[in-house]
Amino acid sequence: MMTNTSLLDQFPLLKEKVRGHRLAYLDNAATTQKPLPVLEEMDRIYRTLNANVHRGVHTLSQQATDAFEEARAKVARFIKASEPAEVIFTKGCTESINLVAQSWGLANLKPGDEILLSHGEHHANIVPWQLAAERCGAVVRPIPIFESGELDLKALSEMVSSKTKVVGIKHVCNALGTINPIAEVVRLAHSVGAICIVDGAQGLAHEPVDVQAWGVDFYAMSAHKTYGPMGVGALYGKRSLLESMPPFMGGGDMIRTVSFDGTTFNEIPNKFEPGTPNVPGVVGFGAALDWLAAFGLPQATAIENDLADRAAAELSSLPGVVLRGTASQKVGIVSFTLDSVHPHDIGTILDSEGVAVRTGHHCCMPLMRRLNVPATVRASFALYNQPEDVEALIKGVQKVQKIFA
Amino acid sequence: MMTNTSLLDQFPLLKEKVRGHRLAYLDNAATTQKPLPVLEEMDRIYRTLNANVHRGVHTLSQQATDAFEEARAKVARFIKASEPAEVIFTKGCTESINLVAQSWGLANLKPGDEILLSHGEHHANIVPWQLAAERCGAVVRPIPIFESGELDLKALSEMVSSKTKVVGIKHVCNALGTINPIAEVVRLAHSVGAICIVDGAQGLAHEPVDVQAWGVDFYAMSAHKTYGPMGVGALYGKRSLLESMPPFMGGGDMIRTVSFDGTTFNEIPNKFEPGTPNVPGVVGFGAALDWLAAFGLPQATAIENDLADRAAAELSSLPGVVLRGTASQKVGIVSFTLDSVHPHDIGTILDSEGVAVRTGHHCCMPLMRRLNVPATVRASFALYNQPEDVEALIKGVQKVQKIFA
Amino acid sequence: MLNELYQETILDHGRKPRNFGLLPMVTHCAEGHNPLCGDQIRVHLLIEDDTIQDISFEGCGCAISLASASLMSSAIKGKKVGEALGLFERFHATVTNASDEELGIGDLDCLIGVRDHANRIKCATLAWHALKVAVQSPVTQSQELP
Amino acid sequence: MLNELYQETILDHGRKPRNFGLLPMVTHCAEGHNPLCGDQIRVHLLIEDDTIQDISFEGCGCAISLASASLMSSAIKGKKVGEALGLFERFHATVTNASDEELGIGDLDCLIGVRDHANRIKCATLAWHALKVAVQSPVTQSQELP
Ligand SMILES: Cc1ncc(COP(=O)(O)O)c(C=O)c1O
Ligand SMILES: Cc1ncc(COP(=O)(O)O)c(C=O)c1O
Repeated sequence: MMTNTSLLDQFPLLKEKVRGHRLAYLDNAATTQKPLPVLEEMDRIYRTLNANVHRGVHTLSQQATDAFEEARAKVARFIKASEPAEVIFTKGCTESINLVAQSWGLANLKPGDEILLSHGEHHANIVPWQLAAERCGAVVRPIPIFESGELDLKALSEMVSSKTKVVGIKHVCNALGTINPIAEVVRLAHSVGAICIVDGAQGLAHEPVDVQAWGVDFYAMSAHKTYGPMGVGALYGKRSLLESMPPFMGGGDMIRTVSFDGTTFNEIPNKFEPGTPNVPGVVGFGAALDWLAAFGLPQATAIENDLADRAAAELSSLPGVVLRGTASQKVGIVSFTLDSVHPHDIGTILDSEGVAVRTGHHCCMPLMRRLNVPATVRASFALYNQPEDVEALIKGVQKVQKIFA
Repeated sequence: MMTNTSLLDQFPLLKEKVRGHRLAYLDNAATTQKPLPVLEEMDRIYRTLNANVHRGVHTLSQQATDAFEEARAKVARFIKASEPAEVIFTKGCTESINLVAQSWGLANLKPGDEILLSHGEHHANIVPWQLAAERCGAVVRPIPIFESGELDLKALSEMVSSKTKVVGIKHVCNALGTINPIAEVVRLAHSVGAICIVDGAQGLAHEPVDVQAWGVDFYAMSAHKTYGPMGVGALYGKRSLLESMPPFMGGGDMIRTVSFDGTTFNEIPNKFEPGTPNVPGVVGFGAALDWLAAFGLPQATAIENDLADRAAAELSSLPGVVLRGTASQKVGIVSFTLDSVHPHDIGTILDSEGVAVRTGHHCCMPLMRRLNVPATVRASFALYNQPEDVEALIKGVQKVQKIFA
Repeated sequence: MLNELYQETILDHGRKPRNFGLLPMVTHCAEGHNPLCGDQIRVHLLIEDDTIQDISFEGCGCAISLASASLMSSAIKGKKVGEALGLFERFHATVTNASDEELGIGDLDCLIGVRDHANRIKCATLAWHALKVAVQSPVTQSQELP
Repeated sequence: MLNELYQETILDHGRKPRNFGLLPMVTHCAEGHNPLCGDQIRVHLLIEDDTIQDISFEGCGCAISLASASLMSSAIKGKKVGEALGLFERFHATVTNASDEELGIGDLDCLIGVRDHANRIKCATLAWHALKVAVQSPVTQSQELP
């Protein structure tokens, strides 16, 4: 296995103690820690060129605008979009998906239209569509998944029809780690003229993204799950779609002219970015992608998968542990339950040992119901995790077993 | 005049040189600089308790949640809301207003209903209402203002009727500095059963806010105009209204239960805060309000008004200068035009002297048309500005006059 | 710290909750729900003469919420409604650190350890919240047999 | 730096723009708009034999955009359409720093100073953008007399 110990200097929090123990931060799917270069870049923006963008004639404003637009180009390159204007900055993946559901959705959905979402979707890719469907008389239907967490592609191929208008799928499952076959899903969606929206919240930091090769129509992202700051996300959309869509929110910068008799809108991406954007956050997002690319996505994945594999192997040898999500294509996420001990109790006991995991439904209630569990314990790995983190996790679970013996 | 020179140590950017000159930052209405205590507080969050909120069973997540909710309480106290749950965090004032227009608006507006907005509103408090009105068949009508920038209260009292559903007004005008008579506007709105939404973007940092005393229904804010970070804002709403409103965006945390058969929503404020929030940003917002309160709002206003008064007096003694916005109640904003020189050219020449001002329509195109100017030059003051900034402004305008003589 | 939370009493009540199941006769009932961990607790009451003559609960949840429901049911059976609600107030104050008072009622004190786990306070109070709603929610005949 | 931008030639063209107003005969026309400063420039063309026989512009704007429109109109009057568009490409490359070439055409070079003011490049190219749209926008009789 490759070593990444020297990295820890870039993550001050990972050296802190929690409840008297070395912190084993295994809640990376909730949010990753941010490396110092990203924090320092944001601080630099605030300290040396803090200004509003686009609207200013003065030097600071121009510098801020340049930094902001450079970050847009970085995101576009990272996901292989054909041009920066196809990247809209938002406050997070959730807003990105809501933008599509409300702007594209309300303009295009008609009574009887179908929105197909995988049964495993995060609430962020279910609820916005339910809200839009309710307004338009469209219907939301789940695409079946297997117990392993894998999508039932055959079922999807039988579900798609001329009624299908949207197919929604997450790139990577936050609860189980499954990597979904995006290219195939896009192909099936397009075969009936539907759009395909991919929830990339868990994909960006762990899997290569190529929106053009896949032909995906929308790809939604969060910076904070990709070593970047909180409060920033992005939406990739194909130019032709974005251009055809009405604005989502109204305000400054998204307009060309405003009068009480009528208003005309700006071009993309500005049409979808009203108001003062989060300049340091967006620049921090760009810095995080640079940092990740410099580390190397394949290296990161190798580290994460290795640790997750070890954890899975050791956990499954413990009595009563059931691993949840056993797809063949997975990122470094290990979800499990323990016979007769509620995940929440496991979480508290692990916390008391310095092990930070997530327990609960992971914002995937329909998936939990599909798996017939109220909740799971999830350990999710990032490129800075260490073998000691796995050891602490295993020791913690053994302690749970002792307490509840 | 009180002195505030020692403050400058807290604002590193104000000591930088721009185009070889000392920076005179007079674009504070666009965004203020952020004091070091605010930057350091955000950095502290990232370095010591970076975690997702609300959903975590582990210690870091709990600490992050506590810090986040404490900031909510700070905002509530600052604007004198009756409880923290009436404060919804958004990405900025623009999103806050869109939330109201789309959630309250689409649920309550009917064909023929009237939305009355002051002729001076920022696009952020016009366009969202136009978008909502178009969907609902409602009508947006401008409330006349005087050449001075003051609202024509008499006209408003004659316009309100049983058709009026919304009255929108900015607390303080970003283009001219006018302080609007909020209590009176609320009274007129309520007299016909309409709600009153106040755009507080320019109010929060300069004028005392008392949402309960005014009885205002919604008050929208941006942190970045109040010495806080970019990418964060808030919406105050009365509990009864917020509770009656459908969600704006869907996703994690805003739900109680999700299934493909139907979804139930969480209580306020969570109902309106789907997805991972900007924890460090929100905490930074709270820190900025603490910092401002410690400095003292009356002290801040005294400094700003004194500088603005000097600037206005000196400018108006220059040939060809016309001051725009001459209301009796004003914050420290000076807007002006110069006979036969376009504001954009003035801005470029001032920039070359290190003076950062805003030139343009200030996202108030209807107001510009009302004043019959294409644009103005705006110098907006903050509590850290110095007499030298006024001197640089005046010298710069004199230089413009020499070049264009 | 942790040992204080997962004590034998709690583990025991969590494993073998008292008063679990349905009641032959119910006058009041309500459900509490904690979306964070998916806990769901339904409290059934038989209130006569302003007194909780009988109580039971159903549901699923973590050890803390089940133990708390079990401990609550044992503590308030036979008490006046007002007394039971007063006890909730004291219990709430204690687990949220608002009060230092020991409760001295049944085994309720063994839940005090939840203080150090702010994110578990909802678990420890879920059944109590359901109780509070239940005493104001008389059931009609049709609701009794759903 | 600044002196390079606000030179006498620019100030002169800004104050007294050449070819300002309407034309007796127009074959093509289009409008450019810069929302940042509210500049609005309408370019009128008389194109015959693929040649810009006559040109005028109207509008309001800052000194840079007016001077640029005026300088453009002087530079391209009498030129082939293709030549004029080629000139725009070279002009654009020069003011955006993509090229170091001097243009050597009329007084166009005096706008080079805009390089150091990235936020003014739109002003300096507004009329040119309108020109580019105009050559593809033939006017009908009814459009001629609005
Ligand atoms: C009066 C007014 N309203 C609304 C806004 C929009 O605020 P933001 O851009 O922070 O969303 C601004 C700032 O540009 C403003 O000055
Ligand atoms: C798969 C998935 N989709 C969407 C989201 C929502 O992202 P955010 O909370 O950053 O908006 C998350 C994160 O919780 C996620 O894991």
